[in-house]
Amino acid sequence: MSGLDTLTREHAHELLGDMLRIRRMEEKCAELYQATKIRGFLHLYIGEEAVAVGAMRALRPEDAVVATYREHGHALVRGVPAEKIMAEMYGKQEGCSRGRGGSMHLYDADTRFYGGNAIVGGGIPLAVGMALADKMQGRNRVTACFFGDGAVAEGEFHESMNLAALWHLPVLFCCENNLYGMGTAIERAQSETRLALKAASYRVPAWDVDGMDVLATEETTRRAAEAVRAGGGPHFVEFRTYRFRAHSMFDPELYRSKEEVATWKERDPIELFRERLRDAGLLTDEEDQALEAAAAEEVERAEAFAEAGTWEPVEELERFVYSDPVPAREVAS
Amino acid sequence: MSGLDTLTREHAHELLGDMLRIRRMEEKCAELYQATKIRGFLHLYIGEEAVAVGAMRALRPEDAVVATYREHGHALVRGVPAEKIMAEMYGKQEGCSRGRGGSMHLYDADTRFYGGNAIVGGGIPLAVGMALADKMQGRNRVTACFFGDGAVAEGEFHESMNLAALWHLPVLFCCENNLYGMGTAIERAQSETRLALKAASYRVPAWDVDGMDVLATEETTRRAAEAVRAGGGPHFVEFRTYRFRAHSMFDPELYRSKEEVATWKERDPIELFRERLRDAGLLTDEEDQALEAAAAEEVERAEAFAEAGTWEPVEELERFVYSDPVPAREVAS
Amino acid sequence: MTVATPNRPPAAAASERRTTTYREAVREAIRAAMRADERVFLMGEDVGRYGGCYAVSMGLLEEFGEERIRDTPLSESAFVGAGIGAAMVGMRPIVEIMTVNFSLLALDQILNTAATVLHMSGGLFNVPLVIRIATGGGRQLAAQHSHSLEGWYAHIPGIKVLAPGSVEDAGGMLAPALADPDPVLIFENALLYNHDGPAPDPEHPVDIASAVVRRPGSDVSLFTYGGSLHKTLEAAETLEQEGISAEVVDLRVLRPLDSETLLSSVARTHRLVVVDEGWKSGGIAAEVLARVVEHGLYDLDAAPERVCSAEVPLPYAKHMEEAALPSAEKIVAAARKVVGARG
Amino acid sequence: MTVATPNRPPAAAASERRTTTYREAVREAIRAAMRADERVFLMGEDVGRYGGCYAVSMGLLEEFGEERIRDTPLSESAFVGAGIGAAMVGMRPIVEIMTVNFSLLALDQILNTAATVLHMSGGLFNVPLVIRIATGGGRQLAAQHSHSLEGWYAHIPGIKVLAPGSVEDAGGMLAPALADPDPVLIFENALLYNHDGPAPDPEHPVDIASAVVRRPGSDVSLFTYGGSLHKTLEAAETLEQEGISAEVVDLRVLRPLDSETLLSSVARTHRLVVVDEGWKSGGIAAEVLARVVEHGLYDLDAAPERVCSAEVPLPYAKHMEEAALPSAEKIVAAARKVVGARG
Ligand SMILES: Cc1ncc(C[n+]2csc(CCOP(=O)(O)OP(=O)(O)O)c2C)c(N)n1
Ligand SMILES: Cc1ncc(C[n+]2csc(CCOP(=O)(O)OP(=O)(O)O)c2C)c(N)n1
Ligand SMILES: [Mg+2]
Ligand SMILES: [Mg+2]
Repeated sequence: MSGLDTLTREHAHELLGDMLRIRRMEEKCAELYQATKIRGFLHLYIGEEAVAVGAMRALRPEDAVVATYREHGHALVRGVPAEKIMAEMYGKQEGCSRGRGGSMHLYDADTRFYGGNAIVGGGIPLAVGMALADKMQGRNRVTACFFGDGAVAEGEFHESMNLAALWHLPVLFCCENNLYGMGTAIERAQSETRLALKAASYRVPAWDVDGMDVLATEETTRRAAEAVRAGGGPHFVEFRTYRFRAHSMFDPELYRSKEEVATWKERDPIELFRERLRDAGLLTDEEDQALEAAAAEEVERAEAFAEAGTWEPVEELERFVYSDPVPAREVAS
Repeated sequence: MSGLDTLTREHAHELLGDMLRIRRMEEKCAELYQATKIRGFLHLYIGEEAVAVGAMRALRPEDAVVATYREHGHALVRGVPAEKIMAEMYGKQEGCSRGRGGSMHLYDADTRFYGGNAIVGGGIPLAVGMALADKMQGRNRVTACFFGDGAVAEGEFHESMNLAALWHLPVLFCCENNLYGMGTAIERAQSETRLALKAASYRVPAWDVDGMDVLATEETTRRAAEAVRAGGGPHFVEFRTYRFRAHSMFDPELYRSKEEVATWKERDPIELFRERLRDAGLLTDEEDQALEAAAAEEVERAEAFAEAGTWEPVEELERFVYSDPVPAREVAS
Repeated sequence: MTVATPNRPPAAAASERRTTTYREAVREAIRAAMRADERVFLMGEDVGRYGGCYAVSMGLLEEFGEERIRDTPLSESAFVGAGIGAAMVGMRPIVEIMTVNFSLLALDQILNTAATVLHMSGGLFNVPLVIRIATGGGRQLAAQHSHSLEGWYAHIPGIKVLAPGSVEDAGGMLAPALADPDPVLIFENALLYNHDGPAPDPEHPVDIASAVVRRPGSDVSLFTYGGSLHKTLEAAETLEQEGISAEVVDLRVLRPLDSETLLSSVARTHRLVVVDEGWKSGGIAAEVLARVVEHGLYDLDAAPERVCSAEVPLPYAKHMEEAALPSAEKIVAAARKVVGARG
Repeated sequence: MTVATPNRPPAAAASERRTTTYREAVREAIRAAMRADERVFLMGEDVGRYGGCYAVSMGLLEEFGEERIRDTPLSESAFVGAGIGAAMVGMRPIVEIMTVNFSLLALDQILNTAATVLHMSGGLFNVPLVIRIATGGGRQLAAQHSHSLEGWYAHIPGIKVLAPGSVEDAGGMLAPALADPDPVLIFENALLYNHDGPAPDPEHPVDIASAVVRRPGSDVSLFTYGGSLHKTLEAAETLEQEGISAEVVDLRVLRPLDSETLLSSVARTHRLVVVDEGWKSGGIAAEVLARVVEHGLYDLDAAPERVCSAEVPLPYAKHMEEAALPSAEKIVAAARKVVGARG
């Protein structure tokens, strides 16, 4: 575990607070799913919060983020307003994707958040292309691409790693290894489970890190991101983490034991960090409660906003199949 | 270079003879292409003969072979009659694929030759499936899959390596690294050009060998094939070779220098082996001439057979889109 | 008026048979096929331990073991290609692709190899492969999980494309598909998995060559298949009450298309509506209209209509998705229009 | 009789313009676009050092360098996806896919992302990407290099599909495609690369929204595009000598289809033959017939005909391949048939 020596109180509280924001928002999402306010597929990130929270802090506003369908946490800590995220899950037009994408397809231009991609591995080539554009236009930006252990089996992962390395592109490959791809354990999906070795076969520097330790994820991602920013070409970080909840709301979880889940829950990234901060005298009960209160308040605001949201008129159904006569907004080049 | 110590005269002559058979047949093909007897794309194997000749000797009749569009040599030394190969290139119905496949799609059931695949990388998953069938049915057979250095960039290579290793399947991956994929040098296509390292990232044992030394290709392939046959799971062999001719008949070869080609031609697998046999007293002028004569005679026979061949009636055009009422022949399971 | 039916002995009347669900019917068909033939195996993502994304294969791992109920990594192109290879050397694989959108990752193997190798090899190597693919919208899964590409796949020579809309067909089509020497794609509309209906009759395997009249009628023909079958039957009921007698024909087999049954229906009713959950332009409905105008132009008393999905990536929001999909109301409206049109 | 033409000032009469080849026209268009806009770059297999599989980009590497004339490894899915990503953040990539059969490896990126992201993101991110794909048969390249899938691609909402059949369009369509904010696929029939004709007129960019009447006529409409355009014009000549006046309409834009121009031609001639090198079932010709029967049923005096490729993987042998492809003779025979048919 990375040390607390240099950690400021403020920084510590931000990290804990962000993890709590994700946790509380997603607990609410699960509740709202049962209440049928949210529909379709809902993939919760609960248990993995330290990854997105640590990683996002290593990125700058001008960087780009490409994520998967398990991206609520990434969107939230990247800066997409909770209101817009929740409204999206409600299918309201005030949602970040107008209610057209739902849980799996969160998009946001202000924070350069490029989805919300629900084809496993499908977002990886996009990240390569964004990094290529930056390189060709001489912009010093990083494109961070999140994907799971399951995605590593897809051909697109392989083709993209090779392209990024061959062309020395500023891509930060963030592999969230939660040990399962849906119901398939990594040992049943990968002949070589040490994913860092994959990166090596493309000459891509690889790091692996305890994904339950938010200080470690932040520090590792920052080093990797700086290496990319410094012109070091693509880097790969494997975050070792675990999904506490079912894959989606339809998953009976036949493929793993209650004991295994329980053991991992003992390494809950939030509780671990909370304890460490308390022990180090960096967190008082009051401060803790304040963070919880802030998270709760944000969730409430988000829910109220979503509830108050409106439905996109069906007349708009065919709008944006192609751009409006005035081209759709583009991220500044 | 592998030694001659254990090499019998007969064995030596077979190897040299087979290389000559390929060389002479393809020289004729080039001639017939100019004479417009052969059309479409024609990819010559000239310069790479030691790979197919050495590798095929390591296989048994019950094994399967999956090759690419540059497969004349593989088909010939695997045992597909030269007549049927040449007739195929003429588009005659006496051809091994009825004249429907041409140069890129040679097929033969008797020798378990499964193409002739012209989608780069497309044959690799097939080989995995054939090996899976053998494993499930308890047949101790090897499926040898040939592909080029260019194919290594395709996602299907990656997915297939993983599947074969994960399921411990009897696949022999034979990578013919001739340093170019069409006009693209391997350094411009692969971030890591030591292809054996790719295999390692799937836990697949890898070997590399001088593809210009027919004794080395035979010995290496035999060891690898035996390891597969012994239940060792998939193995990977990289054959370092070079294409003496253009990629296809349309290639102006702007991407490599005459000097480079000339240097490689000094390592012509046929001349190298011929010299070694002479020096070792394993080849007399008479024997050499006899081998040349046999090769020439075979080519003549093949050409005559193709010339005498007939055109498939156009009424048959739609036949075999689906199997005839009596199912099309299958290779015995 | 004669009702076109597949020419085989009539199956035991549906009423005499137990009811089951579409999901159960598929599962039982897989089970029966695997018991009957050791060359048959099921391969795909999460078909084993997870029990199948839509719980179709739940319980099969326990009976047949992991060799024959084979979980795969996320490698659509390679495991579909592996199914092709295994089929070429004597196995009878059933490959499951979780959702039709993901099948695009395997389309090279399906079109360039599975559909092609028999013809390209001059008849040497056939590919007795079955690929099952979940398809269709209506579940708020948005634009990367909801499309209906089965009609689009029907463009490809060398494969057969089945789209069971009834529980009987869902279960009954697998055995003949496995018996077929060539690649057969079976598209299962995921919304149907919970539907129940009469179980397949083992004595009378479904034929996979013909369309079938689900409901005879005389004023207008409603052609459809798969997920739209029930909406169309519902529309026919409504039309009945308005005194419009609608004939509902279930295409069932999208390739090869059973033109004969379709043309004979139009020859009886002289009016046509085609209902298809796929996108309109260039979908299966277009092919149906093309065949009718080529071979039955003078049978038409009115311009035919297509009720298809709006040409949009399916949106998440319920009201927007519903607006994009065919519905009984839309079918009724289209039928009224063609019946009302000048004759 | 009025001839439908794109509503734009008439281009300089072809006669006044220099002639060039289809290949040259495409190359010059790429060159011009790259000189005009530094965001434009060309990416694909062997577009650089090799000069392009069909020599289209020969010489461009020397002028623009390897950053902008970018050779890629064999990774269709990744480099097409990279093109999408680059387009989303401000570049204007031209991605070349060597042969349409290989494009299937990238279809997931094309359909699930390029065609979808704008709608799925609620209008936030558009994809100004151009993909050039060589298509078509007739070169004895057999079943994995010869198909014509452009009409099939036209099924996909969110993309535009162009199929230039003339030298002018081959060169003239690139600039408007690059100016388009959404993904545009341009299918170049490889047999046309050596054709020559009047060069594009920079003053009058080709519009990429409408079909165009290539030859006015009054007895029968012949609709076609791309590689079949010249066969169809040849057929029209032959028919002329038989006293049959054939109107040849070049679809040019397969998505969105210009129904108006097509329907107005049929309204004039009352007879229709659609010529398309794609497979017949479910191809673009089916969509054309469907629109005509939906909107122009009473304009038809005879059942229309489709002249398409035989539904087979294209064989290598010349005589077999020719038997599988549309030809002037087949078009003439079909036209005679529809003209002879009862009115
Ligand atoms: C190409 C593709 N194949 C299959 C699926 C279905 N699917 C959705 S998530 C998932 C598991 C992905 O696992 P992983 O990449 O480890 O991400 P995680 O869900 O564990 O975060 C699967 C199989 C899909 N969405 N896309
Ligand atoms: C999927 C696919 N992409 C592109 C091509 C065009 N093509 C044919 S051969 C070739 C180069 C392949 O190189 P390699 O794998 O090294 O084999 P080699 O020709 O050197 O034997 C290319 C790009 C193809 N046939 N298939
Ligand atoms: Mg995972
Ligand atoms: Mg090579």
